[in-house]
Amino acid sequence: MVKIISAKEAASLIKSGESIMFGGFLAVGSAETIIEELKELGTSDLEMIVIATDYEDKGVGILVSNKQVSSIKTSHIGTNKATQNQMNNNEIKVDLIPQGTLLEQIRSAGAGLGGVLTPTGLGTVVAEGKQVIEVDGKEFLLEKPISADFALIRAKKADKYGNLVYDKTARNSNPIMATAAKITIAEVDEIVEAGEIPAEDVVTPGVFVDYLVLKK
Amino acid sequence: MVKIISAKEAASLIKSGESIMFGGFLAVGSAETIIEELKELGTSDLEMIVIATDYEDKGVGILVSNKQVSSIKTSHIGTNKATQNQMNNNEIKVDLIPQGTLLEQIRSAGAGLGGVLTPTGLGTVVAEGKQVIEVDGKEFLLEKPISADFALIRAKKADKYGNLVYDKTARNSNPIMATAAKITIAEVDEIVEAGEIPAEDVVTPGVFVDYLVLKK
Amino acid sequence: MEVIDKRVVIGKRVAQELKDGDYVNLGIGLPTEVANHIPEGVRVFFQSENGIMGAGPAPTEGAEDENLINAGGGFITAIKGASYFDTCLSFAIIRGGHIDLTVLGALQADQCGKLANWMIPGKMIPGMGGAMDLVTGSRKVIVAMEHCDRRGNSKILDNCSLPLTAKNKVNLIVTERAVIEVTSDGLLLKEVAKGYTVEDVISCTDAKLIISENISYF
Amino acid sequence: MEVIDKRVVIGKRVAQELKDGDYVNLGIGLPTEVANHIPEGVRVFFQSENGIMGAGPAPTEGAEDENLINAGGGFITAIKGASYFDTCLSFAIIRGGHIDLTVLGALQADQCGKLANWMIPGKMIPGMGGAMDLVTGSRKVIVAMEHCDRRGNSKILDNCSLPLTAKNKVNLIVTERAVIEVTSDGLLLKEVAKGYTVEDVISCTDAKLIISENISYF
Repeated sequence: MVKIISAKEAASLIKSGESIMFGGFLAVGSAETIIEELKELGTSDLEMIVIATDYEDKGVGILVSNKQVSSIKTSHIGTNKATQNQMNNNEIKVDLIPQGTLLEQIRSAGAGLGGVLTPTGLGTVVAEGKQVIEVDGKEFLLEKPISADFALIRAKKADKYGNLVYDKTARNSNPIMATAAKITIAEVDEIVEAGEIPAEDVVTPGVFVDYLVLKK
Repeated sequence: MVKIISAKEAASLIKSGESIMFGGFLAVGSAETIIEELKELGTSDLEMIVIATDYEDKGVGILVSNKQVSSIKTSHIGTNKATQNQMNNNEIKVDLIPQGTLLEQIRSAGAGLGGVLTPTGLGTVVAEGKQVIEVDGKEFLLEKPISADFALIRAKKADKYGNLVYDKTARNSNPIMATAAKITIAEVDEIVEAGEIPAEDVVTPGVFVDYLVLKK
Repeated sequence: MEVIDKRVVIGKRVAQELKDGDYVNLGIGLPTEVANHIPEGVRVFFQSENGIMGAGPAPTEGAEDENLINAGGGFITAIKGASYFDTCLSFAIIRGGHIDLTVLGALQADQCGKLANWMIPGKMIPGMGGAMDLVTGSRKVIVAMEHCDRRGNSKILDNCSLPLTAKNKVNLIVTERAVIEVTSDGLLLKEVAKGYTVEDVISCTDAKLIISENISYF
Repeated sequence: MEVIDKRVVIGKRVAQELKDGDYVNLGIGLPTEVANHIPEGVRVFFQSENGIMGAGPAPTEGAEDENLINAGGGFITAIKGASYFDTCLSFAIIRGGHIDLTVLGALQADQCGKLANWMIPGKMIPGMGGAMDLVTGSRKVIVAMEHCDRRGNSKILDNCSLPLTAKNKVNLIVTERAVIEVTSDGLLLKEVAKGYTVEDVISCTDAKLIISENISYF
């Protein structure tokens, strides 16, 4: 059952060298408070999985700028020069993955699948080293699941069973990442009693959520 | 853009021999009115894709009882003796598919994937004739996409752009099937103006919906 | 023992396996009895694979909602804090290892921990429904079934003769006569129901049983 | 011609391709100009791949919502009848062929209809973001870009030299000087912008062009 903890406690659960999926896109829908605590703690050598590395001083970019990250799986680093510089200096390993593929790989892990076949990336550098599988005369790339030790996600509201709803485009990768980590921590603006979120409106059922953190 | 038509017009779009995904489970969340019109029209030789064949006199079972169906992809026929009898008499071809697999196959078609790898069915008759693919030392079955000419789904409410919301467990397979057919027709209890369904609450975006039918 | 009594004995014993906070899927038929015997102080969440987490008890007569059913087609209610989702997400929850415990009925279970529960060739083919995914994906699987079939033949065999539901192992077999754990060495008889002896269980079980040194009675 | 004027010329011409009821994805940068020139009587739905269908124009100053942005990170509004969804469903919409038209910028396009738009090795590697999925999955793809780069070199080549975005073909290339259709025979010059001649376009284009017998001017 879901437990309510502080942002500092949440950050303390994560050890150096562990992998983290960060919900959010361009610092919208990010678990800001927990990210700040991670910066404070200085947890290092993190493996980051995120749609984009945001900005140097916002979102997950804060942890990149602070040199706490050793590898990143992402689809876009164009808004964050720190990522690009550290990549060019070989301080950080960056796997660039088409955004739709990255999300399907994360979903696969959460849904107990061994991967998916996608046409995206065929005939490009993305296909290098990957298995090509033909299905009914069409070729596809086999893309494997991506899971993580932690998912740090951000929602608008949670009830005490961990059911979550999101705000506008701050939903983004959060519902998918919530399914795919050993431990999922949701930073939320508000925690309400069970039953206060109508059952129809729940986007992420509490079964996926381990900890709730109230945003500062 | 979505068009509003009658149940009779909807049923008339479907020709004998075509394939139809039917949303619903045990006659809950079924496009009842359109199914009745299909019975009326006597469209025959239909290929049915459905989670379960419901009851002899309810849900999609009506079309089975009326001998309008030549093949079925489903996970369960235990509640409908007509399906079992016609199968035993070789009047109808039935592919039994694990429910989770069937839904992933439908999702794959809707999401432009070439299929998924699932552990479900390994070591059982389900695996017969299927490709086994090893990913990081674990075996999976390759399950291919399932699409259809039509998806007949049922929702609680639509707005004029085709955005849909569902009622309780009547949601079931409807949102997935809505994505995977050439033409998707939604039977709904109510049609409201655009904007009357809050953007956060939409479960099936109108982009997946071609026609709306008001339930009788 | 009457069928109804057997159900209660089995349901009560399986319910002892529930842990506070567990997410649980109860199969159709016999396993639903488990919900009537949840230990005090334990709160669990019941999933029904058609698309609800937080299924509640059957409604009182007249209060049924035609759009609120479980995977067996029976009317249910929803607890406060329940959620609805599509069946594809429901099976993502199941196959993805997010369900703590699945309780299923079976036609046969065997000494390797395999089970068969979805067809009798030439006789009855209801289909596997969600059973294959549930056995494949759940963290723990309990088979809850009568020890013998209607003709008195053991349903616990050396090897299932009917088509399998999954190659994955079940963890525990609970009948009205015994609790049997599936171990890497084989079937371990751990508990015997009151009114039966270890010898009774051995004599009505086709599969080879390892007998625990500390048999308890339930 | 000023950059701003080029954008307007390109945006206006691409907008002529919009059909009533189309679901459209406009890439980052130049393609967003298209939204300012939607023909009268045409209603289209704009998707932004982070998770909205029904994106509306930028908000007035002070009315920005920090949780409502497009794929370029810019503040947007939502039209009446918009919907929000997660990014995975957003790409299911894209890859699944549910988007009628995608308009993307490019670094290069070639006579085979291939395009390159996500990296310049050793110089700039922003990443592909959603571009590979958009080109792979959309029913129709238009490249909207300036005809030449800042040094005056043609961006329309016999073969792209930069890493490709997809092996799928784009359908149409629209620049401030020309409208070029990708056909199975090669690049077909169909329209020339006012102020330019067919010869102007040929001379500033590296790729071989087939000249339509009915050139029109836009």
